[in-house]
Amino acid sequence: MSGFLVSTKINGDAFQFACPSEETLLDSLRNRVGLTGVKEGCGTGDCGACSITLDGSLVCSCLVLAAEADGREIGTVEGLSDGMKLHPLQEKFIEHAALQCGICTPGFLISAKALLEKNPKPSEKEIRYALAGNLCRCTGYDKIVRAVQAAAKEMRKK
Amino acid sequence: MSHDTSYTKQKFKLIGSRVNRPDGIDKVTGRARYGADASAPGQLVGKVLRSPHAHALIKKIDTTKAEKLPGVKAVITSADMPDLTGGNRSMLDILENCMARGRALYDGHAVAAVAAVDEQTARQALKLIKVTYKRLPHVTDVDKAMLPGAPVIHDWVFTSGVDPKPEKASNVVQRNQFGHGDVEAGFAEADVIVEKTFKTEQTHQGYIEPHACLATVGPDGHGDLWVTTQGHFHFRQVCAALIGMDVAKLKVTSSEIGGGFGGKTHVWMEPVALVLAREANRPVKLVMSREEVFKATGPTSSTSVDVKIGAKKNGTITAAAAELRYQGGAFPGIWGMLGAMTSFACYDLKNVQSVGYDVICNRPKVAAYRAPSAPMAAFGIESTMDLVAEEIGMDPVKFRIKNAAKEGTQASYGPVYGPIGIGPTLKAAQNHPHMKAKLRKNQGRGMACGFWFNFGGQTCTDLNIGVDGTVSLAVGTVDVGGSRASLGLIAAEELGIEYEQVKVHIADTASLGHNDTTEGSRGTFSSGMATIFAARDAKDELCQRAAKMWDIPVSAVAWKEGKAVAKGKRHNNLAPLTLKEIAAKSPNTGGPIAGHNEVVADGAGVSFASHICDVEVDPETGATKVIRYTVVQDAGKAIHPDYVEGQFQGGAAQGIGWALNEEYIYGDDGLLQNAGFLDYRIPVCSDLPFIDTEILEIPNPNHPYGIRGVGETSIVPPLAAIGNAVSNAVGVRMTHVPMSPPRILKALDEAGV
Amino acid sequence: MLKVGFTGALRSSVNGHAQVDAQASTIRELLSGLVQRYPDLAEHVDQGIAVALDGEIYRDDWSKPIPDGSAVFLLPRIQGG
Amino acid sequence: MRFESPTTTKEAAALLTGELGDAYILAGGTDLLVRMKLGLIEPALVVDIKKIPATQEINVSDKGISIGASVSGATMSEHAKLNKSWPGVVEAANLIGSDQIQSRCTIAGNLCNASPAADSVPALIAAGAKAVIVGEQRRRTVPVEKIITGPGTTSLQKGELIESILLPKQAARSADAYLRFIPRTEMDIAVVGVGINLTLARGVIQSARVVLGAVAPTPILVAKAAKAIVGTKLDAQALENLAAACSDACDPIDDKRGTIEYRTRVAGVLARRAAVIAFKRAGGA
Repeated sequence: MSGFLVSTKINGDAFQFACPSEETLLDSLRNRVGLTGVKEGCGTGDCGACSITLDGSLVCSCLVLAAEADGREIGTVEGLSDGMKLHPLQEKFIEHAALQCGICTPGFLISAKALLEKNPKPSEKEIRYALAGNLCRCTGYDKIVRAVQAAAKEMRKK
Repeated sequence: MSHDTSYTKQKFKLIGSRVNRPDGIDKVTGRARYGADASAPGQLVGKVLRSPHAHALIKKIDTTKAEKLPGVKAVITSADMPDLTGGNRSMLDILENCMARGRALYDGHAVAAVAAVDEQTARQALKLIKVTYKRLPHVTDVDKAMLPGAPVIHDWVFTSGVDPKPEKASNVVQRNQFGHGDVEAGFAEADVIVEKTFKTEQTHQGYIEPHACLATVGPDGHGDLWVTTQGHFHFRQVCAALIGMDVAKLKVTSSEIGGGFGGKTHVWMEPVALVLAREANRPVKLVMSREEVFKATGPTSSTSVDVKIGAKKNGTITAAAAELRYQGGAFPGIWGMLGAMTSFACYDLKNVQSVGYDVICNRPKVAAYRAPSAPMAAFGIESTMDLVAEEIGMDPVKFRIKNAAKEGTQASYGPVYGPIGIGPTLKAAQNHPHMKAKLRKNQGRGMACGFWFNFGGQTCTDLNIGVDGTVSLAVGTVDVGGSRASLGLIAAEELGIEYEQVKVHIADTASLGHNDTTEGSRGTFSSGMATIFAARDAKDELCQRAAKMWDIPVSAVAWKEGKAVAKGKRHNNLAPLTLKEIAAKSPNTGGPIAGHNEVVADGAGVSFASHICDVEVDPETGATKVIRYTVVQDAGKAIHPDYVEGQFQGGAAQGIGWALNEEYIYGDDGLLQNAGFLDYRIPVCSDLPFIDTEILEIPNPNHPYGIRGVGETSIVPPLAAIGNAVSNAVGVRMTHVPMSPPRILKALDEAGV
Repeated sequence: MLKVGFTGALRSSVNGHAQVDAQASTIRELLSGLVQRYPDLAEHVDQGIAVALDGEIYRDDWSKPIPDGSAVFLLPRIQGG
Repeated sequence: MRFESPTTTKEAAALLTGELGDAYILAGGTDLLVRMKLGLIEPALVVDIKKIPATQEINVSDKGISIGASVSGATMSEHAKLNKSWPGVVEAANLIGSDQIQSRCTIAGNLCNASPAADSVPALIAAGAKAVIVGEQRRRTVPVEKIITGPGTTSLQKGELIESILLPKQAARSADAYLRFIPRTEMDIAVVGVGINLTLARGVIQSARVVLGAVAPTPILVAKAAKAIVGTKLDAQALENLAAACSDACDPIDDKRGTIEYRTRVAGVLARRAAVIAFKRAGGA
C-alpha cells in the first residue's frame, strides 16, 4: 500500500491528512477528518448522500479519490451554517419538515445549495431534476421540493 | 399502574401545531450520529464473506491463510457461533441467517467474517478464506417452489395448517385460511364473477442508510452495541440469546436511524459483530455495503395471487375469495398469512375466504416492509374490484362505498369492527377535487383502498423535571421519522408548558425498561400514551410538592392549565404555582420530581386509506408517469400534521416505486442481478409530482388523545391505484407488478392496442 | 359466556372448530382455559398470540378484562414494518 | 496502488507504458471508482490526467471543436458554441448521471469505458467525431466508431490514452439530436439510445448518420437507417422506414434493463422522435 499526503482546505480551514492512494475522499472525510455529516448510502454515485463541493462544483465524494483533492477546496454540510446562523436551506428544511430520518439531508442541502447558486429562481421541474441525484426514501420528496422553493424565495430577498 | 386510556375529547393547545422537530438542527448540520458514525479507540473493521451461490453445501472453509495475514484479529465461521437456542427453531433460523451452518441458502448468505485493523486488510483477508462449495439445485420463484418436483430447501419443513399433516417435507411452511360464510353459495348468487391471477415482484425497503453497528465485548462478559435499528431492546434480547450473554450485561444504544420501514426490525450482522469483538477483544465496526444490503437483509415477498369476486348487478358483492402465495426467502415466515388476513379487510362481505401460503425459496429471508404483505394482496383485490365494477357498469368508487366495511362488520380476518374509517376515506376521495380534474389523451385515473392493522405493545417512559422547570423525556421507541417532535408536544400539552421546554431523548437499553420495536405504526401511538401517563404521574407529584409548599393537604390541590391551584375557600388567597416555581423548590420538598410509566399500549385501532392517482402512459414506450396523486387517510388525532403528511407521502412514494419500477431480478443461476441503486430503481425526485394529502381525524377511542398509527397504511393502495389508472389510460389490465415499460408495452401488444 | 372465534392455523389446533364457547373474565383466564381443553393451542400461545375483543386487537396485556358477551377472536400474532 | 498526476500527455503515456500491473486512467472517475468499490478491479497504478492542460480545454478552430479528455459534462453544457453546433452531443453528454456525476464525467471516459449503453457515444459517432490518441511513441486520430470493439474493450493499445475528442465543423443546415429511453426520468443507464445527425438541402435530407446504442455489443452506425430518410422531407413513410431499419439493425440481449423485444421496438420509436428533433433543428419544416 502506498500512502498519499493530501493538503486541502475544508470548509475554509486548511487541513492535511495521509491516506492510502486508493481511498475515496468520502472515506477520508469520514474516517480521517471526522466529518461524518458526509454519508455513505451506496458508494457508487447513485444516492447522493455523500455530496460535497470540490472547488465549488457538486460531486459525490465516493467517486473522488482523496488524492485528487490535494490542493483543492472542499465544502461539506458541516460548513453550511455561518457560526450559529443556519443557512436558509437548513432553516427551511426544518420548518417544512423536509426530513424524516435525515440520512439524505446533508446531501440534499449541498445539492440544493449548488442549484440555487447557479439558478436563484428554479421552477419546480428544475428543482426536481437538479435533485434527482439525491435519493430520499422517507418523504416522497414533496416537502423537500417545497423547502427548496421557500429557501430560494428567502435567499432572493437578500 | 392502570390508567384510563379512553379518548377524552379534550381541547388541545399545542397538539396539532407544526413545531420544529427537536433533532432538526443536528440533522441539517451533519451532527446527528447514525449507525456508521460512531467510533471507539482501537476499533477494528469487520467484514463478511458471502456465498456466491444460490444454494450450496459448504464442504470446507479454510481460514488459515486469512488468520495469518498481519493485521487480522479475528476470523469466524458458524463454528464460532454455536447453537445456544435450546431447540427454539425460530431463534436458530435467525442464527443460521446471520451465518450459514453447513449450507448457503441464497446468493449473499454469510459464510465467514473477519475483523482487521483496517479496510484494506479486512478486504484482503476475505479473499484469503477458501470455501469449498458443492452447488445444489435452487428455486427462486414462489409458484415453482410449491411444485412437487421442486428442490426442497429444508427437510424439517412440513406444511402446517393442512389436514392430514403431510408426511413429506416441502417448501410450503403453512397454510392459513380466513373468512366466513359460504363462498360457493355466494358465487352461485352472483350476476357477475371476475377471476384473475396477479403477480408482484420482490422489493426492498430501500432505506438510504446501510446497516451498521459498533460492537464491543469485554473479557468480563459485558458488551456494548451501537446500532442502527428500529428496536434496540429487541436487538439486545436476540443478540444476547444467540451469542450467550446475560441480557443486562449487553447495552444497546440505537443510533439515529437512516430509514428502516421494517427492514431494521430484525438482526442481520449484529451478532456477528459481537462475536468478532469478543474473539478479538477489540471494538468492531461492521458496516454493510449497499450490495450486501440488497443481497443479505430482508426484502419483502414476491407473490402470486388468485382473486375471485362475484357481485350482483346492483353492486352487492355476494362472495369473494383469494389464494395468496408468498415467497418468504430461505426461512419460514408469516407473510402469506398476513396477506390473507389483510386481503378483504376493507369490505363488508357475507361470504369470504382467503387462503395464504408461506413458501420458502433460495432468496434472502423476507422481513417486514411497511404494512407487510398488505400491498400485494391489495393489488390483486383492488384491481379485481375495478374489473367487477366495470362488468356491472358501476362507478368504481360507488361500488367500493356500497361494499365498504363499517362498525359491526365482521372483518374477513375474524373480529367484528368497532368504529372504522374506510367509509369516510372513500367519501372524502369521492368528493375530492382530484376526482373531477380533466384528463388528457393517454392519461387515466385510478383509485384503490388499503388496510393495515396497527398495533401498540410494551412501552416504558421516564419524564424528569429539572429544577429550572424544563423537562427531559426519555422514551424507548426509536424515532424513525420525527416522533420526538410529537412526543415533545404531548408532554408539553399534558403538563401545560411550552413545547420548547421539553427535550425528548431516545434512551438506551440500560436506562429504561423494555420497549417494543418501532413497527406496526406504534411509535407515536404507544410512546404517546406512556408519555401522557408519565406526565400525569409527574403532575400528581407536582401537586404533592405544591401542597408541601403551601403546607396544605394534597387533597386541596389540583392541577389546572399547567399550574397547581389550591381548592376551596380556605385557600383562595394562595396564588397558583407554576411547574417552574414548584420545580425550583423541589430540592427542599422531597428531591427530584419525575413521572414514570410502563404500559402495554393496546388498542391501536385499525387504519384505512383511499388513494387517487392519475398517470400518463406513453403507448409507444410503455413508460408511465404519475402526474397527480392524492392520499386520504384516517390518522386519528394528528399530533404533528407535517409528519403525518410525511408518512402519507413517503408511503405513497414507496408504493409508486414498487408499482412501476422496483424489483429484484434473479438470473436462471439464482443470483441477484441488480443489487444496487442504479438498477434497483427507487423513485427519484423528478419521477414524482407533489403528493396531496387529506388527513381525516377520526379519534381512536382507545387512546387518551385519540391517536392512531399512521405510518404504514399509505403503502397499501398505490400498486392497485396505479394499476387501475394505467388500465384506464390505455385500456389494458396490468396483472404483474412492477408495471415496468417492457411489461406495459408487452401487455399493449398482446391486447392489440 | 363468551363465543371465541378461531381463524388461520389456529383453527386446526382446536379440532377444526370455527368457534367455541368459553368462560373467562380476563385474557389470561381465557387462554389458560383454552389451552387446558386444546393442548395443541399451547404452542401457538407460546409463540405469541393476539386476541381481538370487539374488534380491538390485544397482543400482550393478559390482564385485560373481557366484558361478558364480547366478540372474541384468537388471531396469530402479527408483525409490522 | 500508486497514484500519479502527470502534467503532460506524454508523461502519462510513459507511466502507463511502464507499469507492469493493471494501470488505469482517471479523468472523471465516475466509472473507475465504481469498479474499484465493487471489487471488480484492483489497479496497481491510477494516472489522473486532469492536471494535463491539453485535456482540460474546449478549443474551437476551423477544423471543428476539440473537447479535452478531462472536460466534464457540466463544462460542455456551459459552452455556447458547442451547444449551438452540436446540441445532440451536448444533450447526450448531459444525460450521463446526476448533477454530481456531470461535474466529473467526461465523454472520453464514457467512450473508453466501452459500455454498449454509453449515452454520449452514439451522438459522437453520428457527429462523425474523432478521438485524438496519444501514446509514448506516436499520436493518431481515429474515428470514434473504431474505438469500442466490444462490451468493455477498446482498440486502444497499452500505454495509449485519449487526449481529446474532435468534433468536425458542423455543416450548414445540419443538426444532431440524441434520445434515450430509461425507465425513470433520471439516473438510469440507457435501455436504448439513438443519435442522429443530418444535413438538409432545400428542405430535403441530403445526408444522415443514424447510430443506435444499447441494442448490440457496441454502438452501431446504421447505414440502412440513414438511407431510409435521405432524399425525403421526413414524411410519415420515411419515419416508418427509419423505424423499421433501426429495429432491423438491433441485436440486443435480454437483461435487467430491458428485453430483446422491447429494445428492438423502442429503437425504432426513438429513432423517429430523434429524427424529427434533428430535422427541426436543421431548419426543416
